[in-house]
Amino acid sequence: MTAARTRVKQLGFLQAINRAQNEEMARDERVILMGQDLRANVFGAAAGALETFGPSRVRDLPLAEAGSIGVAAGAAMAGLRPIIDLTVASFVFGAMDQFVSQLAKARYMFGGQATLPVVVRSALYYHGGTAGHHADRPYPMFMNVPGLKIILPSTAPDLLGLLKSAIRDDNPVLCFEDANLWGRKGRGPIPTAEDHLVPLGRAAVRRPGTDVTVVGIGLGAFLAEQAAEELSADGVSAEVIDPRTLVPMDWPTILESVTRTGRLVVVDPANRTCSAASEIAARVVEECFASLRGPVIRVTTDDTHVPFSPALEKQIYPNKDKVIAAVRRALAG
Amino acid sequence: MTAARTRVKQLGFLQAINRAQNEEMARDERVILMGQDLRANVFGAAAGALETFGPSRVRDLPLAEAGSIGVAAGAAMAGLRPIIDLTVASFVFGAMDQFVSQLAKARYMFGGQATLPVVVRSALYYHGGTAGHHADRPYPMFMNVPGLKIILPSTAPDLLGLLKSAIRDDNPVLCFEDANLWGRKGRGPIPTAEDHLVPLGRAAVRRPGTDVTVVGIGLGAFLAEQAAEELSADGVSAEVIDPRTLVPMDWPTILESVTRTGRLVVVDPANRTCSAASEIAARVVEECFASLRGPVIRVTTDDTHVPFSPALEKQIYPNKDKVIAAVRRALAG
Amino acid sequence: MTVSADTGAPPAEFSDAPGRQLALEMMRRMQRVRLFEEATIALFHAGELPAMVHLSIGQEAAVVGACLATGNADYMTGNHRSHGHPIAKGANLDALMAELLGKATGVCGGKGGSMHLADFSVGSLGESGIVGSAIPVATGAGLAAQVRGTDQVALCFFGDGAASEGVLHESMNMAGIWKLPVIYFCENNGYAVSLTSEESLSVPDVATRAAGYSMPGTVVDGQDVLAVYRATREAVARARAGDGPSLVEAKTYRFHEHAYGLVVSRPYRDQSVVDTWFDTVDPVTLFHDRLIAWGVATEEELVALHSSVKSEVDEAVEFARRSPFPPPEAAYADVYAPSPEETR
Amino acid sequence: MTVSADTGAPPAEFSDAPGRQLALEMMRRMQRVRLFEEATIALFHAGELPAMVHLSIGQEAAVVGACLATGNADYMTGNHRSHGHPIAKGANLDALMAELLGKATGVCGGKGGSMHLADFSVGSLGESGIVGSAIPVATGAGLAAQVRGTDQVALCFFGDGAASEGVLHESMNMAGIWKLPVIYFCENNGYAVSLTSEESLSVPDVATRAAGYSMPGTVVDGQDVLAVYRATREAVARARAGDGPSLVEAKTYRFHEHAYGLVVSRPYRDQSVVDTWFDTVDPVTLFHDRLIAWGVATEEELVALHSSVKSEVDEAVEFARRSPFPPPEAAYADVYAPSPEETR
Ligand SMILES: Cc1ncc(C[n+]2csc(CCOP(=O)(O)OP(=O)(O)O)c2C)c(N)n1
Ligand SMILES: Cc1ncc(C[n+]2csc(CCOP(=O)(O)OP(=O)(O)O)c2C)c(N)n1
Ligand SMILES: [Mg+2]
Ligand SMILES: [Mg+2]
Repeated sequence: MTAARTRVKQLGFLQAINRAQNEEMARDERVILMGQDLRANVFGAAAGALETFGPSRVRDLPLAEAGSIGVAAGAAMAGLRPIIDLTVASFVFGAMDQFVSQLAKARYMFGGQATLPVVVRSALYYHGGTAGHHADRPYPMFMNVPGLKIILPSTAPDLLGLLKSAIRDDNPVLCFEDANLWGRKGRGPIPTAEDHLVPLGRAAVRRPGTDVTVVGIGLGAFLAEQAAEELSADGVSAEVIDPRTLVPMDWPTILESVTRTGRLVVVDPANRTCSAASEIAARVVEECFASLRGPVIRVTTDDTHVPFSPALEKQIYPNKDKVIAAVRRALAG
Repeated sequence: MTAARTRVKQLGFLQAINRAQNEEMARDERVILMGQDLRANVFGAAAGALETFGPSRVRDLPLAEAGSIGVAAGAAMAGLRPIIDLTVASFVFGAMDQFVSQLAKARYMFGGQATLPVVVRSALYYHGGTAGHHADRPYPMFMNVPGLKIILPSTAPDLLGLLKSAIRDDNPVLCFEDANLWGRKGRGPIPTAEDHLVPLGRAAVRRPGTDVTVVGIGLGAFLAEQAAEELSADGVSAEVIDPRTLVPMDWPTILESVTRTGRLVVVDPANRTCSAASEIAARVVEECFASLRGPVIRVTTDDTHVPFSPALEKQIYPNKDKVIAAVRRALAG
Repeated sequence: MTVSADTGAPPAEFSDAPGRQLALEMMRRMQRVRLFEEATIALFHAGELPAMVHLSIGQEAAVVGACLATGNADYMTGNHRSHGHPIAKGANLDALMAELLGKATGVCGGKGGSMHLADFSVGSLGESGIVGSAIPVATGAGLAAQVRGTDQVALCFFGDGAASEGVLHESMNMAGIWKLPVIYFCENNGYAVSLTSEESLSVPDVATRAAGYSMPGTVVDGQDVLAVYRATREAVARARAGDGPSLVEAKTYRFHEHAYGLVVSRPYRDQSVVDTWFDTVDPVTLFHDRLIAWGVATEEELVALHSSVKSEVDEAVEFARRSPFPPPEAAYADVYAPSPEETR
Repeated sequence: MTVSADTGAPPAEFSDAPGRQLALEMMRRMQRVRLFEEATIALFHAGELPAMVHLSIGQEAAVVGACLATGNADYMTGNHRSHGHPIAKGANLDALMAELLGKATGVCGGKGGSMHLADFSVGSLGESGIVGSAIPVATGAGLAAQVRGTDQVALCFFGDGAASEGVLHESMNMAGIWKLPVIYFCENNGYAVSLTSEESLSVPDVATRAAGYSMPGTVVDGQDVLAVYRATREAVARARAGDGPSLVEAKTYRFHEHAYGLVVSRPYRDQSVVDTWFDTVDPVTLFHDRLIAWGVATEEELVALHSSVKSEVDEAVEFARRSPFPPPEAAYADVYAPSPEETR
């Protein structure tokens, strides 16, 4: 892996987004892109969009989160396929009613008349001194809402492929991008396929193993790989699974793995209580109890808000050592 | 129980709310009450408030959920203790940013300078043909947000006592009221104590048992009791626990029980994925694995929206038979 | 606000044959709303309604005047007081009535119910039980029309209570900056449940707020179907011309309780005044009298129209009654649209 | 909008001894904002700032004029561009600077940081990194003053970008119906990051929207501290008299990039014009020149004032630097307030 990195040209996260958006906008004129500061490309993922697709299909949004998501829902119901760039995931809360009452429910409540192909992108912007108002990881809230799909890729090629699939999907899809992967961590070789698609709902087995299953979400997938590497030196064989899509979750892959290994650790950057990790743990104990040979351990962010001070922040998140400790507890239990 | 009901005068749910609010407003002039249609007392829990405490402390809110919660946060930071009656829990979504960014975070982010004694009441209005826009049970979303306390009483005396404690608590407390208990189900003898207080964070063991622990939330607590009654005829001894407070959860009581029984079923009216039931299952398998003798089974509402048709609605919720089936699965596993 | 019946020559709109047709269509749609809702009252008393209904009786001129100023290809969203909107937009009554009874043949397959009607075939993109929540949805439909370059408009119904919701502001601002073809149509019936509009609105007329978004705001007599039609048609013309959104506020009355059958123990409006409304400000009677005074229709024609609508409604009730309930598995359908990337 | 320095007699506000004090206090607070932020720029370049900062440089007259029109007992909330607000409200610089460095002695114990300053001791109830989100909070503080029957007011800072958020509408409506003592103060600096206010606002002046809530709306030259002070004082007087809320819009400039150090590849404003601002519309220089022209202060006095503020800021930087970081367990404190009903 490390050796390969120096040889193969790598895809950046922002490039992945940019390529997915531009390819799909070129492919389907119903796709439009709206977000803050797109024309000035402040976040870096909108390069070329305005020039190529024009001001009707590429719009800068005023600050109005609820209105923006509702407008996307209405535009979708009237035939467009909007991509909304909400920039930071902490800004989703202002739009929650529109997510729940309109985007998620309209199709069902209207008996299938409505189709809502909307993609909403936002970055998980934790770990970087942005403090409590910019560092949320709110995807578990949305997992509690039927009708929404959720992707959370951990590599740039997956982001490219999943985002393209999301834009083609006829359902509302929330795309959460872990900003900690924007740098070196999340890169991978640039897909050569013209149409690099990763289907929604399929996990990736990042590393096969036999002693314990480690499911890692977002940055958690990388921490799981790092931990697995280190554990292998001690003779522990960890299987690392990156779900990539949280709704629909790839239960068959996860359950099959735990049935084999009998042990499970889940690494999830969300707040602990009612996290994605909680759901995975609950489902596994419900369905694989007979195979379980140790406790299911969650490695999550502690249930606190994100403190500003660099002296305080990092400790609250999952890290490699916490994952290793969790694996040892799972093996001991 | 059934016999007692005919003898002892019972407390209604709306009376419990009314009494809690009026007693606490009389006790502390900083307590104010704001909500929709309070003066006309459309929902029935505001009787006498306007007459007793006057229009400055009892206000009808315009339709503005975000503004209402934010106003409550600001009023609290400036010394009042607001109670906000949001009426139906499906209306919380419009205020989500204010719940998360202001109510839940302000104290922490300002280093303890702010105190936010706000109570927000809303009814879980499912099971009654109100369809998708009025039947949400969104408390698991809020469990994912540190800084909020959450109560969900299942009897009228508990509602009285918990709501009074909530009003006296210096933290934001969300009070969810299961509307299915407004009728006969949730009654209990009228507390005679002048100051009937139930502390936050203490579960109630509704029925002791030895074979399986059944944790039931809201209406789920009643279903658990009914199921336990029926199971006892078959010689199954089920311990029924009603957490009453979801944050902070009374983990010691739950974990101690499961350690004894080795089996757990959780009955939760929320949508299944990332439900309170998921959290309880995850925590138990993490901490009591060695004692567990069967799978932890969740009995929740299915992951769908609430359909309007009476032909469709009831099947999606937990019911007594589903609880009994779950207990049998837990015992068999 | 009582309007005395005009006499003499009919207004320009109704003076030729197509105009006469238009006038009769206005009456027909108002009667459809009125009689449909009277039928739901009967169903309520017969214990056949699975849930409460919010009636538009008294507000027919507002909804019909607004909807008839748009075409079938135009979009519309509304709120919990939802029957009038799709009916005025031209929806089939059978499927609406079946929806109210939760039947499989309902316009939403029985899954929406009274507060959440939608009939995409006539541009009705759905009503919202969450007050105010569909306002940006209509705005987005307007955006779609603009991006696709059609001349469609979106009509957005909301109440005086909903006017306090933040999404109205966000939506009107977006429509303003992008000059979207949206008509924000406020049915100001004076109340949000028990709260008077004077108490919930910090300004006498919602229409005043239009100036804050550089759009025209008009107050119109909501009991006068022609006045509403004219004001809305002007807004529609403006929208189709690419000149952007408008706000039309119809001052109207809700003749029944907030939801039919709801009992509010403490009175919040003067019942003796309410009781006069059917005689003084009933939009159906007012229009009936004018049509005759103008010579646009005869009493006989109007009686015939009434009874033809009556049978249509009766048939809708029968259709709804004899329709089957949806099968249990329908509760789990349409949570998601099918897609190539379905999970295994 | 360049304002030439007046000459001749000083304005009434500054003509007596207390007035002179007021004038100097205005200058002192503007300098405190300016020099505090220049210090943060230096810290940024020295790599000592843990995160980006949003500077109020160019907007000092707006924030100081507004804050000085209120008293210490009055409430205030603000936004991400947060340093100027508490400084202008009179907060201690040491604790603010320590907060920016994430130190235990910071005004929020190092847990808020640059975007989330709060100093309850001077009525600063906190800034919000979520744009617009603190607007109802200020409104609620106004409600508390009204319920408690004090004569306090709440000053609510927000930007031209935030003016598109729905909570502004909801808040202004509530303040309007209840006549709350709130001053909605818009710092219109022309941009929300890269979006111009012309593009994000459907109306030229945010102040126009005040009419939609029956409150006065005033546009004021935000580079003129006295003009801002006057407009705000009028709004404050109105609020204290029980006459309700006002909206004051100060047209101002953000001299630096949205966040200091942020690089926006595609230019959205004309840098050659931006470069002239320090010479043409710098509120500190403008006020400096006027004070001298009016004879309210001498050059020497102003130089002395500047250097006294400079040392205060230097000391704040030193204080912040030598302060300890909070202990790790502080990350888990103050999630909840202590209460008798704590869990076991
Ligand atoms: C967000 C939200 N808050 C509260 C309610 C409860 N509610 C239903 S209708 C209504 C009044 C709405 O008033 P208005 O908008 O004037 O419509 P009207 O009922 O008068 O037609 C209220 C408060 C709701 N459905 N949604
Ligand atoms: C709800 C929300 N959306 C988006 C952002 C990102 N953001 C931060 S500041 C800003 C611009 C705000 O503009 P304005 O209100 O005019 O304040 P200014 O920065 O000009 O002082 C944006 C979009 C945010 N912090 N919060
Ligand atoms: Mg109304
Ligand atoms: Mg700005």
